[in-house]
Amino acid sequence: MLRLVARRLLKVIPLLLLVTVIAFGLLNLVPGDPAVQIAGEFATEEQIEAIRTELELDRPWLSRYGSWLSDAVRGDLGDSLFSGVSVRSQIWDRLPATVSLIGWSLVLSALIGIPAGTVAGWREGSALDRFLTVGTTIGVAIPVFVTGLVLALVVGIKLGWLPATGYVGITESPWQWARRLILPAFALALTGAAEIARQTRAGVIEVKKQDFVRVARANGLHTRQVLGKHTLKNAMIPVVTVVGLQIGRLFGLSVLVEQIFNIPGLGSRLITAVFENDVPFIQGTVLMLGTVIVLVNAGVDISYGYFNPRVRGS
Amino acid sequence: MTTATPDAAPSVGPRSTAASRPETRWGRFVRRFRRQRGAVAALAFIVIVVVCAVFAPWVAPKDPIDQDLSASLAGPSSEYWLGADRLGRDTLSRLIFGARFSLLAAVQAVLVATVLGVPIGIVAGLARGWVDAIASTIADAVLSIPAIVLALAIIGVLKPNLTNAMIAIGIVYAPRLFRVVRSAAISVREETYIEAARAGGVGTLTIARTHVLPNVASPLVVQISLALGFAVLAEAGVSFLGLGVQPPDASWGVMLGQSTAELEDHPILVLAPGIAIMLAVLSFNVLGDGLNDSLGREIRRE
Amino acid sequence: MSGARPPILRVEDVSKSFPASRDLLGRVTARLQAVVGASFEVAAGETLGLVGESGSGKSTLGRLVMRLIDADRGRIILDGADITDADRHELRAARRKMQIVFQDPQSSLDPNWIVGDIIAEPLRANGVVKSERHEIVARLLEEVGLEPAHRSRYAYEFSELVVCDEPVSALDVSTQAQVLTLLEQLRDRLGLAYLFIAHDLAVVHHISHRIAVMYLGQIVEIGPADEVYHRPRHPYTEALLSAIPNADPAARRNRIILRGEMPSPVDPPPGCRFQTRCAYAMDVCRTDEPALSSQDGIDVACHLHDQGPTLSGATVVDLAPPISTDLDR
Amino acid sequence: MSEGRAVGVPLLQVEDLTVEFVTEHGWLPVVDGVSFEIGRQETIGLIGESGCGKSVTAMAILGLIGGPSGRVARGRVLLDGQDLLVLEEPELREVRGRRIAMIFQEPMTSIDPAFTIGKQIIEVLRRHLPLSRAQAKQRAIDLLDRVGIPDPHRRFDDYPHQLSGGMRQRVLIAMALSCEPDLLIADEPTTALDVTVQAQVLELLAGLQEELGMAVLLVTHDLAVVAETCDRTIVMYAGEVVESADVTALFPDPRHPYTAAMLANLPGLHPGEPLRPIPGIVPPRHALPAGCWYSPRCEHRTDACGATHPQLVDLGTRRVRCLRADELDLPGVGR
Repeated sequence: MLRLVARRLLKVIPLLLLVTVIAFGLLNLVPGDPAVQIAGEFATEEQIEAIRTELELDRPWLSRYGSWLSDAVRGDLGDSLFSGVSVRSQIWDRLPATVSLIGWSLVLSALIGIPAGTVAGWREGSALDRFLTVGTTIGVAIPVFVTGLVLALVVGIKLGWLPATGYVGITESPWQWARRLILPAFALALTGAAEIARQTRAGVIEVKKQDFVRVARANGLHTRQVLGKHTLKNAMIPVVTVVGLQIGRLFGLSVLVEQIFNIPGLGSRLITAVFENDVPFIQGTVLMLGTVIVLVNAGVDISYGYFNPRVRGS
Repeated sequence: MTTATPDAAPSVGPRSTAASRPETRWGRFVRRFRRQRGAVAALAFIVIVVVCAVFAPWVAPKDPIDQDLSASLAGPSSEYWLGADRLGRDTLSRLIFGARFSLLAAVQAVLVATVLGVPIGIVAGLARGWVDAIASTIADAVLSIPAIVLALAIIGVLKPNLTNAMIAIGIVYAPRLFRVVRSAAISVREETYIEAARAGGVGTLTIARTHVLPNVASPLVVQISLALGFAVLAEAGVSFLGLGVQPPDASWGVMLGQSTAELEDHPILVLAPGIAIMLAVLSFNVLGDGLNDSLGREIRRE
Repeated sequence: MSGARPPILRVEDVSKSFPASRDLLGRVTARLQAVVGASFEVAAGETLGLVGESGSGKSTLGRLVMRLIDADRGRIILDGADITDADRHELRAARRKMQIVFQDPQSSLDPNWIVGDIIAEPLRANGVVKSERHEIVARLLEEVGLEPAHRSRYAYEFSELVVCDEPVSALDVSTQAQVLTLLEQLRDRLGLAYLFIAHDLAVVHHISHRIAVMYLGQIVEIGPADEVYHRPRHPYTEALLSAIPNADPAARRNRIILRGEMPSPVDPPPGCRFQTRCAYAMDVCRTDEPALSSQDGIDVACHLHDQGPTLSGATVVDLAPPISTDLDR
Repeated sequence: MSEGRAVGVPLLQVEDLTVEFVTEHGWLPVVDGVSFEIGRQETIGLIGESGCGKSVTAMAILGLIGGPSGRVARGRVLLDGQDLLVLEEPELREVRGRRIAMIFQEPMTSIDPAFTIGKQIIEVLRRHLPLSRAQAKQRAIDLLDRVGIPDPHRRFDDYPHQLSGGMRQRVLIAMALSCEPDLLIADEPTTALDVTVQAQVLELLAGLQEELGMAVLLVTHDLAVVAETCDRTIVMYAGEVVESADVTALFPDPRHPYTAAMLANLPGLHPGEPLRPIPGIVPPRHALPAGCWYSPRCEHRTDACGATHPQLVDLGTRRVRCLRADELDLPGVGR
């Protein structure tokens, strides 16, 4: 098990390095003189010069990357081009809302997706399975902003059960924090739940076909016993992977959901940054999210050790 | 040799002597695909949307950017089947023209993803070793960054317009195609018939062309269908945020984004493009699943 | 087989090991000895059967001969030409003279290929047009009543040596008989030589002129098929033969049942590799590794033939029954 | 009871068992009107080639056919006179593992890789017997010892991947025999094993059968294994029983041409003679020939064989499904 952890962590290093290259390399996608492009059409010569100095565009690529990387490792992601505020503090300010949203929706999607997928897989071909399969197929296809808008309209505005928009920090009022996150988290969770349900169903069906399930049945074990212990533990391996991947997807989709529900998270800040060509902020966000997800996936791989003794090794 | 009775060779069932030719690959695909009603319906829907998009000027009842303020926010009627938006533009016509942008954008993105992902995937899968290690690590790194975030970042440093948005989405999707193609190439490489062919003195390039490509083709077709669904969805998201198609042109995502203010009183303006997006994505996904089931190896039971 | 013609295949002292475990930095910490010092010859038109249980190294030996993997040591000589270090170009020429047939009928048949293409492929690869031999093959397939799915696997019209790696082990009795018969007919009409690798001694005896028996990577006995089958010289051969079930219910008999399991090829026992399970094991067997020695055209690697109550080439069956076979319990 | 030796009331009676599966051509029978009996402590060999329906028959006895693609269309499976096919799932579970146990072909995949073997044996034991955890563990270790697993205390905590194929099959046997069933169904139990390991496992099974006094239904394609281990043999072809008799009668003197042809296909039985392969393949269910289903491949067929589908005729000591069973003199083994 320790070997597995060590081996997996060794793989993380080149991956993280590449993430930094991608994040930094974004600037080099800018056609022509980045400073001119970023400053925009109506910029003065001074403004362009200021951007050039800020981004140190006169130095060679590799040396700029080196100093950017060494800053980043120490947690310094540079300053926003327009406000001049440090990127790190901006991300730090916005992170709680986004993390709350994603945490909630991850829990919700697992709570909906895993039972639905298990039932559908175990009763493969039944009316319930067909219903759930159609449901998840549609669930994957509905754009998250449509679900979000419809939820906000129906539950938030027409029924008035929950506040439709806005965000309150958990330290301010835990009650309001939870209430206001329900709708956006649910909107975000629906696609995730559909994906998890599909994977769980496929996993359960795969395991159901295994010889050892047949053996367990032939030995008179109860269906629930077979399902609960044998099928689920084995089917969890693909599901854990999906949950790991979901975190990345949820981060991405949270951009849209934050926009709709007016949540002051990382996503809505990122959109402003995109409109403003705020390259340091974009780089910082990409770097931060990439790092988090690389580490989450490494954790997921290591958790295979629990589900699959063969991976654990001797 | 004294096998059978000397008179006529026994013929049992569809025993293939030279007489009954084996079913062609295409024939087998068509037979299996037709059994899947959902996939057939999805394909039909996609064909209809494509036809509408291509012949939009003739199909659409009105000009999609023609404003008629007297019809502002008109409900569905015989003149405006799906109503009109705040500027009095016909929703149905905008939907039909919107299909052009949505589909074209999706195709662009998938093209970019294919050009990037497929050749590298085949090379990595066949070459293995350090080539594979490097390519796979790059793919993993790209996959570690949330698709929409990376797409937004690329758009952010380029310029917000449809082509840039789609290049970004293509880049983001490329690693997925890469992975599928690579693993198909690897699994083909390890089949014993490849070993048999190599033992038979067949060269590597010939093996790639005659064995690997046909085997990679099936999962690739499936993935491309799924990728189109992803791209339609991604384009809608990006345009919804105002970072894709620029007005007055309208894709479905733009229509949605522009109508959010109207959501409470005129939900049809949001629902119409929303449902269009959903049906398109659904169709590509269902088609992909159907292709997967009809292109895979046939499973026989005992 | 007559020794007048030079052998089509000569394998000299070939060994191969694989990394069995690695440390964190990827350095090999243990090696699995798959084949150890194997030597044999196959004459033109002859069938040499190679038997052994899983883990005996017989399939690895087949792949070594085909040069699908490279030997660590030893030489492989095909039709007088040393192909041990042949480059790709030379190998391509060599492979015109040898083909391999694999075990798994499902995956040996590329699902996307129509049968005709597969039969044609070696022809294309070798730049040869359809010939009389091709027609012979087609006719034989008809005669034996083989399905197209099986036809594809016998695409070696231009070979002189065919390595058959468990060609019938996954098949039903009747299909197995069809394929065996086809292989025999092809051999006799085309003058092919086979290296026939299988775990089933009855099948190997049926088709082979000579048989080599492998245990834990080593050839322990090699000789004419009838001799090996009816008068085994090596205790392992005797046990292997004894384990084969007999379809004649009247012939039910006491059999030698080997105790325990085959030791790991990563960590083989000292001395004779079979000593941990051998009913006749002597002290010398635990320390000294027996060498293959030849007597009357039969090679055996066993101390019973040179030490102790010496058998000197006689069959083990003549030896008094062992006191106990329960060595490992 | 007309065939074989009389062994009192049969333990298991299978009557007119017909199992169908969904195919491209609709529901088609894979097992078609199969009837046979198993006496107490008897060993029966059910032989046939892949696709003949032998494994499906075995699964159907335990009520393991079901789900969207398979169904038992008709027939009865009587265990001590009680029809298992009409039982509800909870009642069936009491039979499975307790009165009838089953072991399968693939020891490598038949044990759940995610749990230790000890846990899995205990699971079965505690399902059927009122044992405490400690008692169950002791009993499981005893069982492992009994099936010849060295060092059972240590092996108890092993995961399946740490055991060889032969060892896993022993574990599966331990699991199946944990409640001392009356009937063990062994579906190709040694097919995936090497011959020397096969010999070990067959010896173990024979010993345990004697010890526990159970009956065994051995499902296999290997005629030689049947000849060595069974009392009686049932030969299946294309979903039907074509011949059944005592092993000592069937092998030297087969009456059905298919049985004889299979024997003639065994290498090693007729030294120096070429094999005589059966031409063609088993007909698929949707394209069965007229008359006798074996007739197109049969070297003894007459015009009548292509016209009438023969019944399974009781000849006193055996049952045969062949129009010419009386007149043919077919070669067997050991004569």
